[in-house]
Amino acid sequence: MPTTYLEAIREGLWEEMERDSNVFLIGEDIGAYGGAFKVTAGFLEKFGEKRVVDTPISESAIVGASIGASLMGLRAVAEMQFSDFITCGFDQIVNFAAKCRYRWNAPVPMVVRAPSGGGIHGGPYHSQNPEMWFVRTPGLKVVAPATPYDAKGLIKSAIRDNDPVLFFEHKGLYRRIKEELPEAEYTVPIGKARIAREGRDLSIITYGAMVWVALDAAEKLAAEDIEIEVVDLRTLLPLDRETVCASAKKTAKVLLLHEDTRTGGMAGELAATLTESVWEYLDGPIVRVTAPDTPVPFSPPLEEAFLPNAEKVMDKARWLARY
Amino acid sequence: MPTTYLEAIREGLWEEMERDSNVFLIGEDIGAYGGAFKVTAGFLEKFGEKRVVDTPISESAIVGASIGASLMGLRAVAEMQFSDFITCGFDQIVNFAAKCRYRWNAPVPMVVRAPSGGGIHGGPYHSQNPEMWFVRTPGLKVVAPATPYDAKGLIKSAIRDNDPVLFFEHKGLYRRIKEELPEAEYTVPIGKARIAREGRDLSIITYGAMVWVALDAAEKLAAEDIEIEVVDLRTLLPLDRETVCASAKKTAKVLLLHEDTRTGGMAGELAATLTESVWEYLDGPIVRVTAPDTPVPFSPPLEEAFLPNAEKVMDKARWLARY
Amino acid sequence: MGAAELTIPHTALEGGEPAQAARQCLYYMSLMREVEDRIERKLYRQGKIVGGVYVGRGQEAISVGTALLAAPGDVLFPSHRDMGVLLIRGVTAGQILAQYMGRVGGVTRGKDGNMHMGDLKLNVVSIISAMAACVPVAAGAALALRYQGKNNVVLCYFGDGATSRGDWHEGLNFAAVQKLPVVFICNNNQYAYSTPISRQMSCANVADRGPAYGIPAEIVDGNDILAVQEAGKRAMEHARAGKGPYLIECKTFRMTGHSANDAADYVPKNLWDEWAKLDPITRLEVRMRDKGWGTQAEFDQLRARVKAEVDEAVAWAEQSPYPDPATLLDDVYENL
Amino acid sequence: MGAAELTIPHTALEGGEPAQAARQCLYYMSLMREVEDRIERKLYRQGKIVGGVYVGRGQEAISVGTALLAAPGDVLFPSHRDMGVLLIRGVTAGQILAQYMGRVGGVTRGKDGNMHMGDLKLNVVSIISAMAACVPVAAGAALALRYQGKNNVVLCYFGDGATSRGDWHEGLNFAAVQKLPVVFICNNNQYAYSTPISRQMSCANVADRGPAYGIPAEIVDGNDILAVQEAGKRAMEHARAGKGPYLIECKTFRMTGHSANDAADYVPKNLWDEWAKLDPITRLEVRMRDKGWGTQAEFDQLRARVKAEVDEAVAWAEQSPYPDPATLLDDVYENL
Ligand SMILES: Cc1ncc(C[n+]2csc(CCOP(=O)(O)OP(=O)(O)O)c2C)c(N)n1
Ligand SMILES: Cc1ncc(C[n+]2csc(CCOP(=O)(O)OP(=O)(O)O)c2C)c(N)n1
Ligand SMILES: [Mg+2]
Ligand SMILES: [Mg+2]
Repeated sequence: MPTTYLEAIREGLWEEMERDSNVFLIGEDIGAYGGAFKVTAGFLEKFGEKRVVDTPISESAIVGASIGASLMGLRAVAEMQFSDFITCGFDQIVNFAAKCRYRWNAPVPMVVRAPSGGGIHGGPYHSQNPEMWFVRTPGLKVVAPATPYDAKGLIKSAIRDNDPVLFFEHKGLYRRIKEELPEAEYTVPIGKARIAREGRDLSIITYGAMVWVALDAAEKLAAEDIEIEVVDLRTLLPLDRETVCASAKKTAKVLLLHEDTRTGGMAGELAATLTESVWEYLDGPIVRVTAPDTPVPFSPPLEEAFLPNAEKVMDKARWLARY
Repeated sequence: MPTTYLEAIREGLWEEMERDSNVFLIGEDIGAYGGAFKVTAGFLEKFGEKRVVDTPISESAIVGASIGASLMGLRAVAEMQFSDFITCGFDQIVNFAAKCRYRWNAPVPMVVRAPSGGGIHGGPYHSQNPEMWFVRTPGLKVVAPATPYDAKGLIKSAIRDNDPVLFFEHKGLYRRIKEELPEAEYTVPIGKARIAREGRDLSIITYGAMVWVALDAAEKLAAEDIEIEVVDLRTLLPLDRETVCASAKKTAKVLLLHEDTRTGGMAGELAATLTESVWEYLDGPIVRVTAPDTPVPFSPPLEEAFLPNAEKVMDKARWLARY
Repeated sequence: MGAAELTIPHTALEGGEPAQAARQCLYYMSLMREVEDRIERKLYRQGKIVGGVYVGRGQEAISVGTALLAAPGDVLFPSHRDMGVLLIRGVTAGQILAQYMGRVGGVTRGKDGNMHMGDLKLNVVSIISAMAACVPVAAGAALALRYQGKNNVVLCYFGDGATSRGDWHEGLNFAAVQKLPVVFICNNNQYAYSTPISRQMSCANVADRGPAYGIPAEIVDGNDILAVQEAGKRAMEHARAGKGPYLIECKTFRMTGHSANDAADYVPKNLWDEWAKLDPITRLEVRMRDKGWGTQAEFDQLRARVKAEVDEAVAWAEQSPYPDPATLLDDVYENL
Repeated sequence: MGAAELTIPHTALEGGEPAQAARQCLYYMSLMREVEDRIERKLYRQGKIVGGVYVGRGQEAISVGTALLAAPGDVLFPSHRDMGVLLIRGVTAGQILAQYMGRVGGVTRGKDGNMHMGDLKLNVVSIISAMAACVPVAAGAALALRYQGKNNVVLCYFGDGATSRGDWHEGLNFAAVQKLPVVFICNNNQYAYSTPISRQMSCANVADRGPAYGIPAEIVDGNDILAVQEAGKRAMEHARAGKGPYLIECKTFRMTGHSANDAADYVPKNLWDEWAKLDPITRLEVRMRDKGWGTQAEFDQLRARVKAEVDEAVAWAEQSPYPDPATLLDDVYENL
């Protein structure tokens, strides 16, 4: 039976909880209620209150307590109810967790799970893509899976990682994307991108929900004889510059795509990486398709205009392919 | 008599307080003590407790109260004692202040002053450059002056601006940089970069304290017949893409320089802007000189190795000029 | 008839006859109930509502009772179960419904999430989702009122769960140190989402936190609108007199799931029945009958009138267009 | 003699003779005083210290009195005026001085700011600069101790000013709800930087905030180390018994500016004199003399010994090299 993206995360969490008694969950309404999105439904019954810690509405305490417990040898997996509230625990993440190892050699093996992304008419506070607040913070790892396979494999790796990992799960994918997962246990390494589709004419480099938009656009453009390669970053920090550059070298044209807003987005880091590393191989400008620089609007026609989609990608891709 | 960078900010604040009775200051130890860096020394005596509000250690309340007061028609100028603590008021800035106008047409004309930057052996928590947490947040303006002239002119513009402005003042420049300022009143517009030095061979695009590093490197390279143009961004958001692109078109080679760490830094946004806008005019890869991806270390030899300097810039600039 | 005419203009309670005041309370509580019922039980199920739905069923006495006491220059910070505040300040039912349907006729022109509504002209500030973020902002608004020499106060609303947040602490502390004119109004409905109060705090009452800020705090029956108003008057007098902030804890119960798609199985069954008996609207009607301030026939009439108003408001909202996608980029900044 | 031998190994107070315990208190308070004096008044002025200098002069009884009560498995979170904690846990004066000089022999190999020191092997967690950020982290450490079935407690230190921060509130609340074994130890030295307590909070005591979390809170004379220890024992017993957190407010005074370059003109002159009379070291000596636990000659001898130890520690620190710039990129991640 195919497994949803949400179910995949759930399975990954479950397996790691079974495997390692130091792993515990902490967050708001994650126990009896099973979490706002029901990712942890059934965990309290199985693992008990000791390992499934319901908290008051206190994102800073959730992250802070995760740090403290992880310093002492546990592995905390904290849930932000929506990634939009991660800003309430921001100092703990970027100043405490991110810097402990560098400052005094103290590992903080914790994970912050944060349901993010738009397309669900959540408005400005239930739709954000906060990854860039963290990609610019050395000491953190940032993961953003696009598929159930990766979601499961990466949450498992994140839990086993000895550094703090931010795990952005896209709400829009939770129940929309399904696939058959291997029976046998597996993990997906943090820091390795994946070629989601091979192509020769142009590379789209993207991550998260936009991988599906890219694949959709690629499919449609194949009919126009434009063969697009889609690189799914999977991990944003540390960035797999090798795979990104290899794809750019191969196709010589790059379109950067993200759901996050434009200025200061991931596309910038990718553009800088490409121009400093594979400049000589490029046959056209690096272009971006992103959300515009606004908060995420609420009303469906506005949000639709806000989000990148296959049409917007195809327009830019056609232009670039012809360049 | 030449005016220091710090004194210039002070003068700007003072003039705006005199000009507009809606302007008030709020922050920790800014009253009787005059602020950790003495920027507001004498303000309490002149303007009284009503307009110089000392607070408890509560960055979130400082920003939040500034928002509330500014919604009601005042113009709050909040001081973070060190920009490193801005993370404690993060949600208020990026979610409340930044989005009010877009969401419900409510202007938040406030300024957050934040002494930032390294080179003073402050260690990981008194040396950070937090600008990129904000440059990626639509609705905010981000200013980072390099000279006393700009510091004064921009703080005045920031106070008059009807949107929330983050004003990053570089601690390392406070008492190090002096210049004669005009007698007459002036402002410097937000959103306009400045050519700090004209050149034909290569553009260095930078801001803040690194402007001085760039100028130093340019001076030295002039002796080697490499004529460098230095663009001082002054405002990071909204970015003056026009001036940046014009300089790149003119010199055809670009070196991006910032004191902030590399990944996810301002150089990324600039690289993306340049490749998508002036690709056809570039005669070489866009290169970056930045701090490496670590927290800011404390001990002098480590911090020295961490910070960009003229030598590092000259190495890269020579290479690029010859490319 | 346009939506703007659908609601009674705001009249200060002070000075009015008690009967008249009670009728006003009943009207606004009934209107809030009817609008929210329509949203949660009809329009949401019909797929006409955009986004999640959070209502204040059973808690109407709190926002209605206190907001009716406010002067036009007082500044109100409603939270997500305080629709009464909006109605009383003059936001129409039609505008609210349009907001919930993502239409341009909504208070925020389709930009902001459905229960996020504010209008500076009405002195109502829109919340952000982060619980308690409005608390320091409310303190700042109060600072401005005093700065401007106005004799006005701020009413800041939040739930029990919000009191766990750092912003709540920083905001109350700052307001207390500065002796700002803010009345903090907590609806303690015993739950934050699925989390019962015992897992949110280990003091018995939110009011027990008042002494931590050296401010007066009182507990009131949040389902008794007249009691809420008595407390509200004391609090607002205190604040208006320059004596600093005041905390009112209104004990109540959320007669619904956290949101429209929460069955709230975690709530012990008996609580629903117990609290149903304490419904603030029914209780006010009983009281009014007892005091001779109204008859059942009048109440029925009011209900019918409210229903008709909301019917019209729904129709108005439904004819309001969706926002033009061309407005997507507007209003990020003043001039850009 | 290596720096590691410079300090007495930690002996639990419990079970020791009171005289012996008092001598231990005196030793560590004197050592802390001497190291900090040397830093602030000599090395800083000689330009040998890197960064700003914040000392705990006059407050030594708090960190020393409580840390001496801790078992090796207890986890300590010192703040920026709690050097006694580090010394007692076995960080040497030499390491501390090397840290302040930015040398590789410092606890953090030159990476972290001078008073930021932690060592997981010693169960001491390094603070970050943001006041009170350690409070929820301490709660998390206590959660882990209970999770692991250890009968240990956490001691979490902070100043009066830190209690204004949101993190303080969230951390105490979470610890209280979870009934975690944390002892919260506040040094109320009446000032946060230049800000007097009256501008930080409008309750009279930090301890008045205990009831907001339903936890016991007591006020103690923070300049009387024996009183601090009595309170500390009560608190740690409470926490160790699984009864949840406990808050101790130690009233004291910062006998120095906020930092070495703060003349502290904002402090009323009379306070210096008043509090000088309450110096915790002198008071302990008087008490010891009264009880026959020590003589002036012994105290003089101790002082000389401490001075010699610190002389040696300074020498050790000064010969420690600066870190190799090649280590700049190390330890951002485990394997990168
Ligand atoms: C900072 C933050 N964290 C999490 C949430 C998600 N959330 C929305 S409402 C809610 C419960 C609020 O409880 P309470 O304050 O008691 O208000 P009530 O809904 O009971 O009126 C939660 C957890 C949020 N809005 N803000
Ligand atoms: C969040 C935050 N804001 C500001 C500062 C700057 N700062 C350093 S120490 C201090 C005063 C601390 O006062 P208190 O907690 O009473 O400790 P004390 O120094 O008196 O021991 C301030 C404001 C900080 N470290 N952290
Ligand atoms: Mg509640
Ligand atoms: Mg203090």
